[in-house]
Amino acid sequence: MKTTKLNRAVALLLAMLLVFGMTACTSKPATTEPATTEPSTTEPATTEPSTTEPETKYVSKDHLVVVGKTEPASIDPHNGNMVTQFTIDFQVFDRLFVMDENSNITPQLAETWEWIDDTTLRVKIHEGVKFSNGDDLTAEDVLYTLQRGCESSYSAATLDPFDAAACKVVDPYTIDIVTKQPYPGAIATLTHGRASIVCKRAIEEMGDEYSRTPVGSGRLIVDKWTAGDSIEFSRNENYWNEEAKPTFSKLTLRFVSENASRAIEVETGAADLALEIAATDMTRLDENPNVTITAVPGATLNQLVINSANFPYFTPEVRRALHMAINTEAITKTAYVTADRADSLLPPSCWGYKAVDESKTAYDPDGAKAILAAEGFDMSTPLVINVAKGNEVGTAAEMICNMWNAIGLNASVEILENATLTTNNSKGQTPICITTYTCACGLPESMFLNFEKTTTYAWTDDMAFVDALKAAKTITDDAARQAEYERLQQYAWDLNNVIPLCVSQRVYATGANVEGLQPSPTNQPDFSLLNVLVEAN
Amino acid sequence: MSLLDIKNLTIHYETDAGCVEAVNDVNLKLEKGETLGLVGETGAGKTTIALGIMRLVPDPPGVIKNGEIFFEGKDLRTLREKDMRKIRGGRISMIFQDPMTSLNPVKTVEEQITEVIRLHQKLSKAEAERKACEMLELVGINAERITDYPHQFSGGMKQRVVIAIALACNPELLIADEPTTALDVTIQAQVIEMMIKLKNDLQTSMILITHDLGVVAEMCDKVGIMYAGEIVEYGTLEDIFDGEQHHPYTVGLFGAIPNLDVETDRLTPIEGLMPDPMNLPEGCNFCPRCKYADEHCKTANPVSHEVGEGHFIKCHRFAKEG
Amino acid sequence: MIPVMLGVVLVIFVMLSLSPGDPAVQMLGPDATPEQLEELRDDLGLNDPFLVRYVKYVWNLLHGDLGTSYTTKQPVAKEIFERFPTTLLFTTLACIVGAIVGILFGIVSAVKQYTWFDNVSRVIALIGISVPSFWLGLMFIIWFSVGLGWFPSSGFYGPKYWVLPSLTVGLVQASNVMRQTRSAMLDVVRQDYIRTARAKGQSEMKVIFSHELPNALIPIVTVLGMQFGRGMGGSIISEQVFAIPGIGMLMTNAIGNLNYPVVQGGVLVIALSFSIVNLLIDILYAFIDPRIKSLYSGKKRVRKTKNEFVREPGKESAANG
Amino acid sequence: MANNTVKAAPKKNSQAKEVWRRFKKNKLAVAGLVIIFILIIAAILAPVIAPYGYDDQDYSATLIRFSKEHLLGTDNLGRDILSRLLYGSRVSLTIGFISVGIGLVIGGLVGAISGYYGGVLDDILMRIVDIIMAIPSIILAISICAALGPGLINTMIAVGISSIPNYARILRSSILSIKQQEFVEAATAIGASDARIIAKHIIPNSLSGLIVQASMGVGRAIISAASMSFVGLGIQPPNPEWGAMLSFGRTYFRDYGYMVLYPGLFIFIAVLSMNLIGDGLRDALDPRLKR
Amino acid sequence: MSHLLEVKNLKKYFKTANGALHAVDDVTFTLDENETLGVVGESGCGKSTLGRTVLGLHDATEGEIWFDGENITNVSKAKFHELRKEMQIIFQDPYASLNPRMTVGDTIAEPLQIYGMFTEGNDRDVRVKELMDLVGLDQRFINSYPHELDGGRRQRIGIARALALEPRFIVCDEPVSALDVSIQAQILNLMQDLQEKQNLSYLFITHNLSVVKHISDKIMVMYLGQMVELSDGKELFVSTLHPYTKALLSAIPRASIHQNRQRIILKGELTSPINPKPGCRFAPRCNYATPACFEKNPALEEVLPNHFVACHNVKEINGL
Repeated sequence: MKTTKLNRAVALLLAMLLVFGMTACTSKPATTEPATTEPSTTEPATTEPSTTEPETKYVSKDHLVVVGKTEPASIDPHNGNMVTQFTIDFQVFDRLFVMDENSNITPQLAETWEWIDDTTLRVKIHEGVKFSNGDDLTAEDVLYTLQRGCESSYSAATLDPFDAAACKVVDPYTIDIVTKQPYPGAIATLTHGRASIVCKRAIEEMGDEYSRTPVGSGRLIVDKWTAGDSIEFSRNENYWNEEAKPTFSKLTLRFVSENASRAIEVETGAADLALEIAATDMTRLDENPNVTITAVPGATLNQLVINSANFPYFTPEVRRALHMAINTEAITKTAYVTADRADSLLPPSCWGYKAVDESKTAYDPDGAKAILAAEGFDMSTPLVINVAKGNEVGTAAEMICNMWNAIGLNASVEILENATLTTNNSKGQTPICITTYTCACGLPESMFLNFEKTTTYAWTDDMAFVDALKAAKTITDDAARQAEYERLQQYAWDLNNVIPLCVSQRVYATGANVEGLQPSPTNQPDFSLLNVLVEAN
Repeated sequence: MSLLDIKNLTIHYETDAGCVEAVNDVNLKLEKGETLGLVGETGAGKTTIALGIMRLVPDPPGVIKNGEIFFEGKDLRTLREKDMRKIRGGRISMIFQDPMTSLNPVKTVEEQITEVIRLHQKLSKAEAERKACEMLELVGINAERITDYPHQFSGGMKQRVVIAIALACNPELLIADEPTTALDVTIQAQVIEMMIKLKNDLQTSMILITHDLGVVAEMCDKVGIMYAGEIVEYGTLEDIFDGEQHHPYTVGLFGAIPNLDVETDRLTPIEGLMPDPMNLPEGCNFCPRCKYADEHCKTANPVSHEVGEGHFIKCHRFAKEG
Repeated sequence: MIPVMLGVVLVIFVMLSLSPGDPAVQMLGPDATPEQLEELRDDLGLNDPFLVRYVKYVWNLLHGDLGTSYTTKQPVAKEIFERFPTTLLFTTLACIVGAIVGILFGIVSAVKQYTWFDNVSRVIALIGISVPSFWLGLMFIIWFSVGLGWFPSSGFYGPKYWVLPSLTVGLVQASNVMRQTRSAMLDVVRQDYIRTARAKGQSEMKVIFSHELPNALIPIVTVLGMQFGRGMGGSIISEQVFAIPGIGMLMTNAIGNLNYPVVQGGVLVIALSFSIVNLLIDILYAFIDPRIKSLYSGKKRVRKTKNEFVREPGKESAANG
Repeated sequence: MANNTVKAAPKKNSQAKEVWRRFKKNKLAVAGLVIIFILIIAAILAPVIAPYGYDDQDYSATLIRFSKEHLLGTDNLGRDILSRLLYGSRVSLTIGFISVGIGLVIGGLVGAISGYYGGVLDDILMRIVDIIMAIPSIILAISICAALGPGLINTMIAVGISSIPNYARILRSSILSIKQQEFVEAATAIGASDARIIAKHIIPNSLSGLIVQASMGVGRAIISAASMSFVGLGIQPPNPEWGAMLSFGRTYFRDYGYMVLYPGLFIFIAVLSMNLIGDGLRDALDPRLKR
Repeated sequence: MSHLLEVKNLKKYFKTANGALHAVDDVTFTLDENETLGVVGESGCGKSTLGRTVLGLHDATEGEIWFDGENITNVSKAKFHELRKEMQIIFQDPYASLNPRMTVGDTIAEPLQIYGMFTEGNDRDVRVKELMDLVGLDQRFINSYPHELDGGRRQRIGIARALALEPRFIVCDEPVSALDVSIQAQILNLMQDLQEKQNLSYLFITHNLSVVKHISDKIMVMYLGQMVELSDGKELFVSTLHPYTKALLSAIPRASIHQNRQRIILKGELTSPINPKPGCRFAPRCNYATPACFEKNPALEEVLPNHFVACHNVKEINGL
């Protein structure tokens, strides 16, 4: 039957054509000219008006769209352990003090404050500040915030320096905040998300409901939270500080976990601001005239942690050798890309930061091999690097694994569910892992916090160092405190329990005509400052 | 002018495995009101002829090589498909062998009968339904059961419905392909009796395809014995059942059937097997199994010789001397 | 159906309790003290023996209480039913696309067998079932959303957003439906009653749509039922590609965070909808095929599965002469 | 009476040869077989033919689309994608075949028992199969991996278990239909035991449906393993697997489309050829040629 | 002397969703060596079930089966296995009764393998070839598959398989119904030859009266599970007593044109065999039915020598 043979050939040809057609147009790089800004839910972003046109009038856009990566489980500052919630706390609550992007502290609710003794800070707050449910914000609420914060297991560690029981209300708008022992970082700690002032009456009435529909005194109010998709905010009309009120009336924060899709939202004009832009999308967005990329050094340190407390075979010299075998420059450039190589335990934006002397741990694979031989380290012991799911951290683990195997070690990588990883870490069972630690409010103590607790990551067996850390916190004299922290940084670096890799940058992408972006290193930009100019027509 | 006149009809099935010569150079004639019996064993090509007349031979792989089929003077092979559809079910209709699978299981009997009526007669829905009830009563089924589904009927009842469908438009010619083979004896008797009555009442001429000589004796006027795609003997009922001269295959057929009225302790079967339709033997197809076969039979394919008025036999032994 | 549901919950219970992670640590974070962890485990009932937890869960289930989510402390029922309609809509849309495209191509290529159309559509169908749907999703985003800008690349707010996701999953399903329709139609084409219909002088188009299709519907409907079930599961991947707030994403995160109640609730809802769809399919069978309807009505309900019309022993097969 | 001419009886033309003859006629199916054969060879000879090791990182040559040394380009760590795909075929094909094996053996057993013996046993087994079917395969696979931990073996077990219902149902229905055939009753009549009937009469005749499903199953298994990596489980880096490479590449797919294209293409080609073989087998094994 | 086979009041009921199906209801007959008992009746009359129950493929609900003077009703599996050497069966459908995936040689040899007769290797082959010659099957087919052969040859394989264990009694369930007329005649002749050569006795089940007349020594007519008439083969056609047998005989179309006799056309259809009412099951369609027929089951009486009939009014109908 010759016809069927002909039919088969034609069919095969057509099918192959189709397949090649599909593959052909994906391999050529996606066209760089800007995607046609098709009108999505928001008004179209205009392109740069060319000079010859008549002068077009601009007006502020009324409804902004921001795209974030991970959706928090709750917005209540004292309930929930996801870092992304602080981005929203910053908009919805006020704090006594706030820290701007170059980490200098300015008052927010605090009108006047003074240290009446080395452990008591008397703060007088502005009058006439109202919560979104109409209640007045009084010192009572500030006291309640501190007491609740120190009690809840989520925020106890951050607010540990404060002695909640000793704090007392002086008058409806003045409060004495007492620290357990003299603590210079007290005011800085009050700028932390955990210190957002909550409404006492609302919490007592709403209980757990508070974490989904918070009552705060901040510049934005939560209108509607669609689980898994977005949170809609509206402007707090009776915000106490007139000039701080935002130019827009409504803002939608959408959560898109796919990095590429998040970038596309800004590209296609569907969003005005995208948080946490991945390195892979940065170069392309940069070339796009409609999109502006702002990258600032972050406050998050990516570090390799070696557990010597529970795995004694990681002797100091072995740890040093392991450190020497790693080319952190390559890891920074290839795995994290939008990051700067770390040269200390503290990120540059942190108080007391000073680059350490790296002579003892310079990258020298052969030297590392020699040390390991000298230490008689059994090269066949399995070095399992545990990591949670994530492109950058996974790539870094693969690189380190490759570098260690290059000098004869037996390294491997294991990706775990985050629940399993946190459980293993809390029991100290993880031999080696790559994790991140964010510097809160620019305080060095927050970076060294995990050294103090044997249960979490650092697991150092050098107790003398741990005691020194505790002591450093109480030095009130700045110069002495600076010197002590510089010594501790150098010591911790040479300890090699925590091997810093790099400080990842915070990358924001804004659409056309978006002004007022405050690129905060801890991913807490003040949305209310945003202003988007659109053609008034 | 006879109702149906088939001249030199040849139908082959061209499959990947080879060319099956199902029907070779068949000539048949049927007068109005007459019943022609086509007798033969499996693979003799009986059903292919019927499908050829209805032009329902499945196109790949079936092909009508040549021959004309005159029905009421018109050669059906020249008709356009649209006109041919007017004839199917309207002028010529067909009954198939297995009642169990001849009716659409998901449609009611009423739908299946009214369908053919409305295709060929301009009747409203109500009139069609009334005609359908009439037809059911005609074939001996209680009209109340018209809304039942095929699976609610027994084998015999289903065949009656098929007959009702076939005769609904009062066709000129009814082709019945082994109508009672799948039925029990007593049910078969009822159906045969009903078909004879309907044929006479409606003056329908019929082509009855069967392998049971008893059924032929009951219902037919003319008989054609088929073997390997050819008609080896053709004549009236008397010629075939009472005549002296017969084609060897006819003799073999009668010898192979256990006869109720005649005492035989051993049957005389026809030795060997049906020939393979893909490579039919040289000369006469029956030659390998024929007792009287000689050299001539092996080489030349015999022509149909007229041994008596209207009685043809396709065998060299009956060629007229000189 | 009830035993299947209980079985499903049991399987998930076993799986989750086997996993090494500890939900309490995941909830309170690494800084929580052992006492706080222990206290939380108590009031979550995690320390009870396995069987007690299972019985308690089923008991609450009967009272319509799916428990509260560990992470968001919201009632699981609220959280699931906020997002379930999205997944349901997405899967139904995909199934509709799959059904329409699949059945249409299936019929035409069965009717036009041995033609070039039949061969081309069969090859495309083969390609269709060989393509991983998430890869196809990525490709569609590149071409239609970024390249041509016709459709948004993520989100699920309006009809414009539904197009790409349902097309991606729908076309993959269509290939399966097409193959099944084609073989079902080819089975029916060979039946005797189709020859009877043609012998009635019926037109080719009518033979196909009023005789062949109704009889081929049973296997087609079976495949659609299966597709819907698999679609519910498969949505998890496609939801991630198109950032659709369905229960797929909710479930994957919940498993990651060992959020037991949400995982159990989600699986239960998917299993429930799967069984309901199967039930609908069975009811649909009765409408399609009167033989099955007669099995249900009148005589005692004999539940005969679709493909086993067991011949009663002793009933003679019609003795054909 | 019979003429027993002493002609040598034709060689035992076994059933398999018959099937192969029909299978050969289907060009597409043969093409599928050839491609799979090439992939298997590539998998076995990967260390020899792959230009680089699968984990040779070269930070100076990262994210190159095409160059003389790297025909299919390099990934973000400068590793040669072609070599990773060749090594990856080892992992992906093993997952494909072994998990089908698991599903086939367990599913087949369950199907055979419940099909042949019926009754209460049949009901219980079928309910269990319903339960596995009711749980979406991805969720089942993820929870198995979450419970047993990630890795090659657990992925195979997870994918295998979620394919059990498929094989169980197919074998059960074909056994039910064959059980009623007269030649099974004939076998009982000549005194054959249950075991012999199953082994010699029922299984050989119900294999065709299973073989077709198994070949299609390999394709499905490779895709589900890939989807598990997409969700972040499945195979542990650095050993390469097509699905992991595809899911990792998706953050780059805007500018470096080839990172997603090539793994996707390899998966597609492997799965397509398995499906072509499956299609060819269905026609070859099923005497009623339904082209 | 005891008969080869004796069946007393055999009953076989099947459990169905809507009640008990009375397939075989109180059948009694005897069969001696080298004798053929024809069992004839329309579809649904229980003749197939009777054959299979006698053979032990179904368990009898009531009644006894004696073989060679030994009670073999519902025997144990081992005894059943042992009995296969004595009792065998030939099936109707040549296409369905052979395993499509086994060669002709293997199918015939299987019984030998099961009972370990004729050791492996060539003397089992010799035996198989002997059997093929016996049934007129050309030895060149030993390695071919059933689908390569025509209906007639396949039926010969079925017969060879039945003869392999040299049984003394064979149940033939419609052996020729699925064959063409000319092949039918060859198989019937073959079975008659085998009966003489191997001293076999047949239980020959068919719906075709002319075939049963030709081959049977004694004939039993069944209707809806009940025995209606049992007599010598020739005797039955000479003096037909039971109204159903009369109707059955008259319904058969004769292959001759001089048969202008009155035909008895039965009215109505077969009634349902499930939970049948007492009394004669042919009554609803019988022209001679009297009220008694609807109440009491007619008992089997010997109306003429060796001629048994189960009908209340048999004497009145035939004027005896």
